[in-house]
Amino acid sequence: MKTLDELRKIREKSQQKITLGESNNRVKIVVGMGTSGIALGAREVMKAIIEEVAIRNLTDVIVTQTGEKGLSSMEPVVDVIEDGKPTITYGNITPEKARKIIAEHIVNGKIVNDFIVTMLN
Amino acid sequence: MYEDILKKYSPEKENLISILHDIQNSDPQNYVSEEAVQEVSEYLNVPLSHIHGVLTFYTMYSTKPRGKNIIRLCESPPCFLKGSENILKKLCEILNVEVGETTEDGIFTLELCACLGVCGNAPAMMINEDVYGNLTEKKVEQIIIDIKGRA
Amino acid sequence: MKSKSHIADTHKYNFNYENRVVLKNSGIIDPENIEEYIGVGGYKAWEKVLTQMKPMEVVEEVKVSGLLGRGGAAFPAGLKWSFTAPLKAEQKYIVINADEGEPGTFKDRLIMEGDPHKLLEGTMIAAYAVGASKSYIYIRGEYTLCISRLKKAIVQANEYGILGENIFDSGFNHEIEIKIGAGAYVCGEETALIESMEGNRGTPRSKPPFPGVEGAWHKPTVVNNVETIANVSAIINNGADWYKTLGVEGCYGTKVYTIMGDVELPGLCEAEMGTSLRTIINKYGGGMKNGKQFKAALVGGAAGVFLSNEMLDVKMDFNTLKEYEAVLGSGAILVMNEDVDIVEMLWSVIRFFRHESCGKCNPCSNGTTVLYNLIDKIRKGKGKEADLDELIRISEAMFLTSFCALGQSPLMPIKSAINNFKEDFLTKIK
Amino acid sequence: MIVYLNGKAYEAKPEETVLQLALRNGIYIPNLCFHEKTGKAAKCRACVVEIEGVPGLKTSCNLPVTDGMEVTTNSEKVLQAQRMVVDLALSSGQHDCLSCEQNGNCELQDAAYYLGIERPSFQLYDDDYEVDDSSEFIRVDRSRCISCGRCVVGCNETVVNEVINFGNRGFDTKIIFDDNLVMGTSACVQCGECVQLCPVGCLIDKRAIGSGRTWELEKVETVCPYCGVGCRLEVHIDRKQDKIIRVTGVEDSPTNNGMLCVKGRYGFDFVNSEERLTTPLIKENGKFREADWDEAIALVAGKFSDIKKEFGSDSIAGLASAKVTNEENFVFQKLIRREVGTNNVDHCARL
Repeated sequence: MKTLDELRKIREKSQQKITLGESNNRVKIVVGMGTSGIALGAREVMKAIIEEVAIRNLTDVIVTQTGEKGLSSMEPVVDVIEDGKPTITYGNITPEKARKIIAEHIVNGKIVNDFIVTMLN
Repeated sequence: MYEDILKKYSPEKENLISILHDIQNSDPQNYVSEEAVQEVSEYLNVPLSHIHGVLTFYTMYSTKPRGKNIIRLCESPPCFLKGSENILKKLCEILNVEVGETTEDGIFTLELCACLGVCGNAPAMMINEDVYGNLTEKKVEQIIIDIKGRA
Repeated sequence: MKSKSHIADTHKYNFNYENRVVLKNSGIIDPENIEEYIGVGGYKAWEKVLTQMKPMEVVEEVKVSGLLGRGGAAFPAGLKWSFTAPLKAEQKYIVINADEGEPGTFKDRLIMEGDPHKLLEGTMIAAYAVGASKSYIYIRGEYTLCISRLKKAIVQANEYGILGENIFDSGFNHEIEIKIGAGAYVCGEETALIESMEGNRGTPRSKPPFPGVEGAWHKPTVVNNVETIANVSAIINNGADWYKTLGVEGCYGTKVYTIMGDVELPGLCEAEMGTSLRTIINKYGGGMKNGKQFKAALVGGAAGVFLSNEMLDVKMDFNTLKEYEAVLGSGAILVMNEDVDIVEMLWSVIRFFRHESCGKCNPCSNGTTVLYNLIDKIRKGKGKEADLDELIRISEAMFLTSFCALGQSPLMPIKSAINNFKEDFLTKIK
Repeated sequence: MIVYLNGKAYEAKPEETVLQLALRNGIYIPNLCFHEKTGKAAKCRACVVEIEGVPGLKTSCNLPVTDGMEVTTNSEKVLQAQRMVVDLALSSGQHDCLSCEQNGNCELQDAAYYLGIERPSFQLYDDDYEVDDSSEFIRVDRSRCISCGRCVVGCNETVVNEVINFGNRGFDTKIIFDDNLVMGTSACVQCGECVQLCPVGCLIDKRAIGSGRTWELEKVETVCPYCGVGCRLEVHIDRKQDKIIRVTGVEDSPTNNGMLCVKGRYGFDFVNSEERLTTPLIKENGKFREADWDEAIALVAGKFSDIKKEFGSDSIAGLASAKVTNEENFVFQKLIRREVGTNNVDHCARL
């Protein structure tokens, strides 16, 4: 049970979390886990990302899920969010592609052009 | 026999549809048996004929034993446009069944269904609770092989 | 896929986030984490109505916004609420129609999977407005992910005290329960849905009495579609005047159009009411797949219309389409290219109706079978030209006499297919 | 309140529907699913009419009358729609009137006749329905079912036996018994309410089949001879054979409202039974001989008087049959109490 004040505090706090503001996380990876995404392998993609992050011991990376953006033909979809940089949305991701994104984009800071669906400031 | 399911619900008719879902899901042959109908009828104090009427109205239920895995291929216009008929042909061929039938090994029952709401990835089908999209003849063959391997 | 490189080159698929109202958070926040919803301003509108507004003010705000029901019938939501709100009854209900079954429609699924709390918030506001202490969300059984996400969301909302007894000391109590369908298109009809919720065969009831006066368990019941309700929190937060800046005169706000078929990028877009078919296909659907020519679009699902290229620039909103004897329905847009045979598509549409007719009334259950037999004959090359008139004559009689909208629906696709694509039929007949 | 039907004014009762008003005034509107007892189902859709100022057509069976309402029941638009609706119903099954028991008493036949439909326009019937002959008194021929729902409402809400419901969906909708059993093994008690409500030849009195055309039978109203409830019934008699063909309940009877039990409706075989006694018999030297009533009554009265004189009134007791009416029972207890002089009187209280 929360009071209205507590609710407002949660609102402020989580607002910052989404933009990575105060947290120690450098990168947020978001996997689209709607029915279409899952139907085309989002669960496997999510698994691969979590594994890869663990193997590489990337402590400043947080992995979460979201629903569908609506571009069914590009599922599974993965967002990479970094503070101060455009949010990159990758599409048609497979576990292999996901590992490549971690290796190139997350670790080396090189955006994987071939998989990009859109880039948003 | 079904007490564990029944006791989760208050004995009111409004719970009938959920109860029937649970009973069907708990049955290895994916159907609602006569014994179950009898027990539900007594628990909810609802006539047998009412339960049978409900069971046969909704397409997700079966009053006959089915396979372990229910394949429900969408045949609605968006999937039809994207070639669901060919997928159906392929499924019938590799499973060696007609629509509504269960494979000899009891692993699959092939059914058709109305729109599953994944039309952006048509043609689509559901196997049990999992949705599969952008189906091709090759892809369904692989899906069937994979599930058979797990069976 | 040829298209991929094209997209990657520009790095710009238009997700259209800036125009989104109901899908603002879907695909962005974690739907299983209430704090993320709260973080993007969620439950602000709920706080506002509880602390600053009287129920009738909420009804009024929604009424003024002109919000139309998004289930297909486009009935003004505020007006619907205003029938039930003043009624004195020991119990009233809100029922959310999440039985999205119109072929080609998956907007409600995205809302429920991607932003379940938005639906809950809208539901609670509706409940507060009409004075309902209990709401039901009726979800089709096939939408398993929606069911589990909404169940989680309800548990979280209860834990946070957003739902439950005496919410934030306002004295208002509310409970939300999920009801599950089991495979029946007709349950999208509000009275059939109520029957199903009560544990019966999902066949429609006579109207009047309308559910707003006598609905679930004979109590006043407001039935709203998911997309309709998903608009409510934004209207409360930003006001009816803001809402009316979106869309076109008489049809305000955005519409979620689902776009599929022979386009490069099938999926869904939320755009202002009145966006043209051409824009939807080209801007959001990525254009025609493999450079093929556009031939037809089935708009509004199976109960919709086959539109030809003459309609590409017509505004896609409820009122404008009505002027053209067309419908927007659920907003589903199935695009067909030059290779598609409309006879085959109509056959598929009629087969759908035959399968989904509930069997309650005679003209629909027998009529859909007669229609199917006729179109099947034409499809197999055994038809004659008079059969086309017969299709229209029978579906017109069904329109006039059927119990509910299901039996009235085949007329639209049949008439539009035959009128706009007669050549396809004549080729089969020859 | 005044309601106009085809331009003519009629006085309407506030609670009634347009169909009720029309039928009450002898204006026929085709209708297949409506029945006073099972109510306004609005399922068959044959009763559509036009209302001035209202777009489209409305079913009259569930349309309440309003003051000044102008109803048209016979415009070309209405008749055309009714024709299609009835044609569809007629096309949906095997409605071959020639051999149908319901011929002459069939509401579908009446509607088709009124609308001038000679034969069904569509071929919808596929003959995979088997006639269910499993029960004692009722034949179920689903090929003639038009899914009007009267039997379902009758079974569940009027007699509350809760045996019949609809099964399946759409065109395949059919009536089912219990968990889809044949009628004979279901919990059906053969009260025959469904038969009485069926507007067509789907539910039929089995023993009446082929034994007499409805228009050749004389209908005689009487009171049920079984228990003391006093259900009013109508006996359908073939005078040529002097035989009861069927029994139906009288719909406007306040005692039974058309309902009967299995005995009242089907237990009439005793009437023509070979074993039925129609003359009194007197046993002499261990053998029965026929007698007339005067002789028999005189003999019994004499014997009773002797017994009463010798052993006292209380040595005699009277036991009446539950088959007789209350009035007859009253007379009987008077006889025992006043003439015999004892309170030893009872009633078998069951059949």
